[in-house]
Amino acid sequence: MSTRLAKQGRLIDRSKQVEFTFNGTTLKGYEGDTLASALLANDQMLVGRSFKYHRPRGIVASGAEEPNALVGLGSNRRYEPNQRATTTELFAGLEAKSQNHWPSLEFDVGEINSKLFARFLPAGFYYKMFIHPKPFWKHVYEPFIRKSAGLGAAPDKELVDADTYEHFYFFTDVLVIGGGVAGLQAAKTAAATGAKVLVLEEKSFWGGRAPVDGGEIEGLAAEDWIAKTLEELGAMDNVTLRDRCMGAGVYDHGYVLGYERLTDHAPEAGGPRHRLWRIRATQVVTATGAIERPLSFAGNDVPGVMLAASMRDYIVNWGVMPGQKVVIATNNDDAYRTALAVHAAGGEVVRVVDARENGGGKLADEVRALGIRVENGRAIAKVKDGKRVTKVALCAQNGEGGAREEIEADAVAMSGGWSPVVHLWSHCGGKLNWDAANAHFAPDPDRAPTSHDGKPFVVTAGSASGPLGLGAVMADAAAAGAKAAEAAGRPAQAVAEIATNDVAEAQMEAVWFMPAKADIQLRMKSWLDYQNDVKVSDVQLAAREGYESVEHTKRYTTLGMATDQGKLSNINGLAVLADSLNSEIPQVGTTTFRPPYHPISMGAIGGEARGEVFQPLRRTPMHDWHEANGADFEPVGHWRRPYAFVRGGESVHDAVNREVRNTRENLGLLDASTLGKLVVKGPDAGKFLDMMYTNMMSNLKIGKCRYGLMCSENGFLMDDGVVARIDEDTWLCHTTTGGAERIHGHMEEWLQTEWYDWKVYVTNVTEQLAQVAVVGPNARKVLEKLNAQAGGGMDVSKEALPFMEWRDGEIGGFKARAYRISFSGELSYEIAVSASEGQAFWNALYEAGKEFGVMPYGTEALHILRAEKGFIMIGDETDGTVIPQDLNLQWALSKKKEDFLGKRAHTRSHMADPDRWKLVGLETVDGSVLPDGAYAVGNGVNANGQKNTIGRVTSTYYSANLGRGIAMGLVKHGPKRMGEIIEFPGTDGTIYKAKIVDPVFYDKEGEKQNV
Amino acid sequence: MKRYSAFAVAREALRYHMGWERAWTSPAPKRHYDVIIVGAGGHGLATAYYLGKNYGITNVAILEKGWLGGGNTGRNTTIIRSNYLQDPSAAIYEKARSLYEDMSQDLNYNVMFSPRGVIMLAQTEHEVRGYKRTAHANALQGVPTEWIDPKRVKELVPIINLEGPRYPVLGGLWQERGGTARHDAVAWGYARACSAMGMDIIQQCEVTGVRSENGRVVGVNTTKGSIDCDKLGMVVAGNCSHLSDMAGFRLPVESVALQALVSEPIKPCMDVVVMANTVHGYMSQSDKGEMVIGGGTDAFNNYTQRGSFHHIEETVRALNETFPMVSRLKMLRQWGGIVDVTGDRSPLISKTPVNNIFVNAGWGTGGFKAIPGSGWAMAELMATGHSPLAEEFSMNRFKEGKFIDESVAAGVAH
Amino acid sequence: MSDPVSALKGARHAGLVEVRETGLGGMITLRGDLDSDAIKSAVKSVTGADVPALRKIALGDAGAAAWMSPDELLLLVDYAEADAVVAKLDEALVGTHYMATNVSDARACFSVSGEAAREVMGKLAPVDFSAAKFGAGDFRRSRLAQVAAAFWMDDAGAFHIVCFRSVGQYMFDLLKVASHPQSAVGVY
Amino acid sequence: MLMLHCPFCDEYVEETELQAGGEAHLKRFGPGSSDDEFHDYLFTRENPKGVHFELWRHINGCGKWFIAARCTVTLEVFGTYPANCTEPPQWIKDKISEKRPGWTWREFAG
Repeated sequence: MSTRLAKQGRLIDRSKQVEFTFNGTTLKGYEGDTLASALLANDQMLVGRSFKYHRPRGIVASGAEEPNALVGLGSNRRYEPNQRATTTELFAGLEAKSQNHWPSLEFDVGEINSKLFARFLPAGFYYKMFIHPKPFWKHVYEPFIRKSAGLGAAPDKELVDADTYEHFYFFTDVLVIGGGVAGLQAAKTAAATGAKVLVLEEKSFWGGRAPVDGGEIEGLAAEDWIAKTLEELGAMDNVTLRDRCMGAGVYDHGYVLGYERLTDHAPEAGGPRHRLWRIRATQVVTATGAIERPLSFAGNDVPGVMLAASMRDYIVNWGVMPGQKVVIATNNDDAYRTALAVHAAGGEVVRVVDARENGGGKLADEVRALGIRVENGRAIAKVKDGKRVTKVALCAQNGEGGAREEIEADAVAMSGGWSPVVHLWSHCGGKLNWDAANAHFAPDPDRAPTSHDGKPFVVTAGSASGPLGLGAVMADAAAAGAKAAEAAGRPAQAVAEIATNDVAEAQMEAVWFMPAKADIQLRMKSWLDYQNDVKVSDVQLAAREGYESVEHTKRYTTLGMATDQGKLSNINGLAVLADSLNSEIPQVGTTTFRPPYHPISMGAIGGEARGEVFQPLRRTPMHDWHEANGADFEPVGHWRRPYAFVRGGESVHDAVNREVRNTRENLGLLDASTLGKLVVKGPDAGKFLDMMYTNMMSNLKIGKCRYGLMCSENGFLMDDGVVARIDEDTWLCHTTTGGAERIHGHMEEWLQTEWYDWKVYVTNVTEQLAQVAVVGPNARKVLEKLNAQAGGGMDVSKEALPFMEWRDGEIGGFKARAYRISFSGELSYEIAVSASEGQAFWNALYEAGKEFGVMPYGTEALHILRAEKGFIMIGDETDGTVIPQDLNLQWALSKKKEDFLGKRAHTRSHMADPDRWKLVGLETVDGSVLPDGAYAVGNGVNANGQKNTIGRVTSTYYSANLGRGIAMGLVKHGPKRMGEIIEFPGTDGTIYKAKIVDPVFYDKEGEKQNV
Repeated sequence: MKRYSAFAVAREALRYHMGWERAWTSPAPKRHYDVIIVGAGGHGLATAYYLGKNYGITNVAILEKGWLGGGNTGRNTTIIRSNYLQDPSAAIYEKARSLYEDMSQDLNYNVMFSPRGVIMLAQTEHEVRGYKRTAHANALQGVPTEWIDPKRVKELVPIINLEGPRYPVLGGLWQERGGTARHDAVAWGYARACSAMGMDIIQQCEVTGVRSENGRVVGVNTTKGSIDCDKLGMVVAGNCSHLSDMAGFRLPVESVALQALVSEPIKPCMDVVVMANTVHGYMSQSDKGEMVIGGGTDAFNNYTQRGSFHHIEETVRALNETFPMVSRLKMLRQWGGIVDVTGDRSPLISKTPVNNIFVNAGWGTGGFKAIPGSGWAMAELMATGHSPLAEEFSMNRFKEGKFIDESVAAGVAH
Repeated sequence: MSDPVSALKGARHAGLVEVRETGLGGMITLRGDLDSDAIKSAVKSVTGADVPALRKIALGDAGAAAWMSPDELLLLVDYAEADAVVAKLDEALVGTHYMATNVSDARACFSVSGEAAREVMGKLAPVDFSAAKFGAGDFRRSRLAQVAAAFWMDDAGAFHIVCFRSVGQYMFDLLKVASHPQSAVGVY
Repeated sequence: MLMLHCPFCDEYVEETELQAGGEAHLKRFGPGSSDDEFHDYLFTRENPKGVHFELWRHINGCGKWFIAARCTVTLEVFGTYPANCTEPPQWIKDKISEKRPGWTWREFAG
C-alpha cells in the first residue's frame, strides 16, 4: 500500500490541495507534487503497460529517467502523449490517461504476449518470422505489429496546437547545466571571477538530491546552504538563474539548447508554452548529477519495485511512502539511506539484502542499530509476478537462485550503483573512461569536446564527473567552476576548500546478475529495459548470434531505444553483453549519446514560426489591391503573385482566358514588381557583364535594351532578362522573379572571389521599384491620356521611345522609367515607379484605362501570352539541364567574346552532341491541349527495358486567342522535323498526337509589338 | 545455415533459444581473395551477395573498419521509392525496389519491406508540373506512379493539413509500391547470406593502403594485415575520397552531414510515407510508432556525424505546419550521418583509372532505397565489366557534361 | 502627384514593447572606398556625419551614416531629400569608383521601444543584446527569424530595424508575436 | 552549429547568418583549357579529412565572401580571411602548422 505520510514532503504545500484525474477517476494531491508522487499517494501502483509484452508497469524512478510512468496528458488541443509522470508538475484539473493497453489498464488483452508468448518472442524474433507467405507482411503481420506497438495515442488527426512557442538567443561566458549543489557551487565559483554565468535547472526546484541525502555544507544543512547560495547568486548582476529549463543538447562551437517549460504546470496561464534557448557559451559546465541503476533480478519490473534513491525522494520530497513493507536490495551503501528514510517515516524495512559478501559500512551499521535485518551476500531471486509486489524470494547472491526464502513485502527498493549523467558531455564528442571500482563510465577530462578554437569547452562538475560523496562532489564542482571561468578568459583563482560532513562509505561492488549465476528462467524474467521489454536473456541471445557490437545488440534487442534512451538500462545491458562475449565493458564500448537529453516538444523546436509567421511572405506594393480584386494567388518563392484575377461567377480557367484575350484585344496590366532589378556600375561593369551574360552587353548603347542569357559555369541556362544601359558605366539588369537574390549573389560571388580587382558595384534595387507592364493595343493610349491629364510627360510615341529602348521621365505626374519591351508580343511598356507610389500609379493606370478596356492579368495569362509568341520561360523550358543551344538561342551566344561563364562547358562532348533535344512548337492534331510534362516516345526500349523517348513537352496551354492547344517542347532533331507527327502517351492511356511546328504561334512577323 | 521460420522460433523457444547459431561468422582474413569489397554497409554487402548469387564468385572478403551496417545503412530514414525522373535513376531505383519486394524470402531474413506507399506532395504550380512530368516519365520507365488530387492525399494522410496558410496541397505523386524497410535488417540479412556462401566479413578491419602494380591493384594493407585480391570494390560512402586517395585517383565527391530525427512512439496515425519538398519535410511512421523525419544536409564538408541544428528546426517547423498535430509530439532523438555527394547529386557505379578497382559511391541522401539495385549493378560491373544499370553512372559523365540531375522536377533525393 | 506610402502605413502594436512602423525615411546605399577623403567629405556634406566605425551608426545634423560593409554605407536622410542627396553625391564623387542609389522605397522601418526591447530582439536575432555587447550607436546586420535585417539602438534604448519592404508585414507580425505581454524573459 | 569570425565585421557570427560556398582557392579554367583541367576545376574536390579551406559568405550581414581554414574532423577553425586572394596568407599557414604539423592541402603546406 502506497500512502501519503502525515509528515515530510518538503516540496508540497499541504494547504493547497489539487484535484486531478487519472483514467477518468478524480484524485487529490498537493501543490508541489509531481503527477508521479500524487499517483503514488493515491496508491496507484499500476501506471502503464510495456511495449512488447504489455506487462504491468509501475513508477520506477523520480526524475527524467523514468521509463514506465508515461501518460497521455491534457485533452483536445492541449493533449500530448508520452508525458513522464515524474517530471509533470501537478496542477488543478490535470487530466492524465495511462497508455498502451486495451481495453483497460487493469485488464489488458495484450498481456497475453507476456503470459503465453513471451518465450516465443525473444529479441529479434521478427527478423526470423513472418517471412512467408510474402503478402502477409504488409497485409497481416505488419498492421498487427503496428497496432500493438506505439505508446500513447496519437493526437487527433485534425488537432491544431492551442499553444505558442518561442526561441531566445543568449550568450554567456559560462553555462552551468544543473542546479544541484554541484551546479550552484560551480556557478558561484565561476561568477566570483566576474564571468557572465547562466544556470539551468530542469526541475521547478533547486538543489537536486542533496536535501534528500542529507549532509552539511559549510556548516549548514544542505537545504539551508542551497537557499543561501541561491540568494547570493540571485543578487549578482552577472548571474542568471533559470528553473524549469533543461539543458537539452550540446552542439559544436558552444551551441547549447535550453528547453524552458513555461506553462506546462499552468496550461491556462497564457504566453508561450515552451521557450527554446539557443545559447552560445564559451564554456559549459555539466553538473548533471548521476542516475541510479536498477539491479537485474527476476521480476524487477513488477510495480512497486523502485530505485532506492527514488523511494527516498518520494518520502522526503513529497511525503509519500511507496510501500509499508519494504525490501531493499543493494550493492552499495547509498541504499541504506533509503532504509533510514523508510524507517524514519514509519515504514517497515523487512529486509536489506546486500549482495556484497562483506556488506556495507557506517550507514549499514546505523541501519542495523535500528533493528533492521541486514543480510550480506544475499540477493533477490525473484519478485512474484503481478500488478504489485506481494512476495519476494531471497537467495544467496553467489548462486543460481536456489534455496529461496520467501517473504512478504509490498515494495522493493533497489540500487545497482550510480552512473554519472554523461549525455551532455558526450553529445559533442566528449570521451569516457570506464571506472571499474564504481562500475560506471565517467568523463575523461583529457578528451573533452573541443570548440572552434580547438580547446575544450565542456567541464563536468560534481557527481557528473564520477565522485559521489558530498565532499568530493563539492570540491569537484568548485574546481570545475574555476576551470570554466578561466577557460572563458577570466582570471585564474585558487579554489578554497569547502567544508562538508560526509559519511565514509564502503566500496560498492558491481552486480550485473542477481543472483550471480541466475539460471535461464530467471534471466528471462530479469528486465534491463523496462519500456521496450528487453531482458538479460535477450542481450545474451544477441551476443550468441553474433550481434557483438554494442550498436548491433542495441538495435537487435531495442535495448536503450525507448523514450528514456537507456538511461536506466545502458550500463546493465553493456555489462551483460561484455559477460556474454567474455570481454570487458570498456572493450565492448558504449553507444553514442544523441541529443536531446530527454525529449523536447516539436512545438518548441519550430518556435514562433507558425501561422502568419511560418515563413516570410513577400508582398508587392500592389498586393492589397490584388487581394481585394479577386486575385487567385500562387506562391513564387516567398512571393505571392496573382495567378489570375477571378471575377464573380467565373472559374479560374475562364478568368485566364478572358485576361489573355483582353490583353491582345484591349489593354492588360501586369504587376511585374517581383522581377529582379540589379544595378551594375563601375569602370569594369561592361567587361563584367560580358562574362556574366552569354551575349555582349558592353557594346549596348545608352538608352537601349537587350535581352540577355545567363549560364552557369557548368553551361546550363540559369536566368534571363532584359538589360538596359543607363549611362557610361551603369547597366540595369532584369532577372526572373526567383532570380533577384540568386543572381545578385552569383554576381557578388564572382566579383569577390574571382575578379576581385575589377571595379564593379552591384546593388539590388528590386524592391525600390514597383513595375507595371502596360500591355496591349491600347497601351500607348492610356499612357498618353495619363500624361494629358497631368499636363505633360514623357513622349511615349513610337519615334520617341522605340521598341527595345528606355527613357526616364514623368508619366501621369509619376517619376518613372519606361522600357519598351514586350514579353507578350503586344505593344508593351514596362514602367517602373518608386515602390511607395506603386499602388497610386496602378490606380491611375486602372482608372485611366477603363475607357480602353483595361483588365489586370496574372501569371498564367503572362505564360500563355509568351507561349503564343514562342518565348521561353526560365523554369519551364529550362530545368537546370538545358543549354541555350537546346532552345535555338545560338544567336545569343557571342562568338566575338573569348570567354563567358558557360562557354568552356558548352564544348564538352555531350553538350555539343547533335542528338540533343531542341525546342520546337507542338500542335495536337485535334486541337486539344497536350498534357503537361508528357514525353514523346520513339521506337523500342533501352538496355534497361525502358521505352525510348525522343522528346518532351515543356509548356502547354489552351490559347484562347487561337482557340486551340499550343505547346512547346524539346524534341530530338526537332527543328529538322517540322510537320512530322509524334506521339505523347498520357498517363491515362490516351496517346496524344502532335505535329512539330514553329514555336511562334501568333504574329509570326512580330508586327504587333513594334507599332 | 539454419533457416529462419516461425517453426524454428517455436522449436528454439522450447530450449530457451540456446540453439541459435551465429548469423555470420567472424573469421580472420585469408591471404588472398578473388574480390575484396571495402565497406560492409548495405551497398558493399549487397555487392558481395550478388557476386556470389549471380556470378558464383564467393571467394570474397568484405572489409569493414567499424561494424557491419554501422554507417549510413543504420542511420537513414528507410524510405524506398523509385519515382525518379531521369531514366538511369528510375532504372536502378526500380530494380532496387523490385528486389526489396522479395528480399525477405530471398535472404530468409525478414527485412520488413513494407510497401505502404510514398506520396510526394505538390505545393506549388511548379511542383505540380514537375511531378506530372515525373508521372509521364515513370509510365514509360515501367515504374507505376500516379498523380493524385488533394482529396485522395487527405484519405491517405489523415493528419495532413491540406489548406496550409502558405502552401495549400495541390496534389501529389503517389507510388503505391514504395515504402520502407527495416534498415539494420537489410545489412544483417545480406551479411548472414554472404557468410552462408562462405564469404568472409571482416569487421574492425580498416584499410590503410592500396597496393598497385603496373596500373593494377594487387591488394590492400589493413589493420589486420596485408590481403591480396584480384579485384577491389570500394563501397565506403562518405569515406570514398579518403580511400581513392590511397589508390591514387580522385573522385568528384564531397562529404557532408545529413540529419534525421524521430519522435517518441505513438499509436499508428500515418501509414504512408510523405515527402513535402517545398517546405523540406519528410516523414513516415515506423512500425514501432516513432515518426521518422528526414532533415537537410549541411553545405560544408564534415566528418563528425553531427549536423547543424538549424536544419532540424527548418524541418520541424515545416512539419508543424503541414501536419499540425506533430507540434504536440516530442523529438526523442536526432542524429547525423556523413553522406557523399557528387557534382550532380547522382551516384557513381564506375570503373576507375585503376583498371581492376571499381567504385560505388556518391549516393548522397538517397542510398538506402538503392541498396539491392546498387549491389546488383556493381556486382555485374565487377564480374563482367559491363552493366546497363550502371552505365550512365560512370564517373566519366562529368567530363562529358552528361549529368543525371534529379533536382529538375523539384524531386530531391531522399 | 500622389503621397508616397510606406509598406505598413505606420502600423503600431503595444505589448511587452511598443512596435511601430516608422514610415518612409530617406535611405541611400553608398558604395565606395570608405577610407577615401572623397567619400568622407561627401558623407559629411550630405548627412553632417562622419564615416562610421565598424558596426556603428554615426549621427549628423542632416542625417546619419551606418556601416553596412567594408565598402558600403547606408545614409539616412529626409525622405523627400533622397534623390537630391544622390545627385549631390554624384556630383561630389564624380571621377571616383562609387555607387550611390536611392533605396528609400525598398525598405520597411520599425522601432521597438520599451524596457523589454533587448529581449524582444533577442528572440529573433542570433545576436548578443546584453548591455555590455550592444549599446546606443551600435549597428548590426543580421537576420530576424527568417529575413535579413539591419538594426541599431538609439540613445533612448529603442531599436530601429530596417528590412526589405516586401517582408514588412512579416516583420511586424514577428515583432508582435515576440512581444506577447506574457512572454517576458526577464534576463536584461 | 558553427560560429565563424567574419573578418570584415570583426565579429563571431553563427552559421545561420552565413552561406557556405564550397572549396576555396579554385583556379578557374575557361575556354582553351583541357577537358581534364576543366573537369577538375568544376568537380574534383579535396574533400579532406582534416584541414580544409572553404568559402563562406556573410549573407545575413555584410554580404562579403571570406575563406575559413577549418578541420573537417573536429570543426576547429584555424582562422578566416577575405576571399580576395589566390592562396592562404602566411599567418594562417603558420597557425595551422602549429596545430596540425605536417599538414598539406592541394599545393599548399605548412
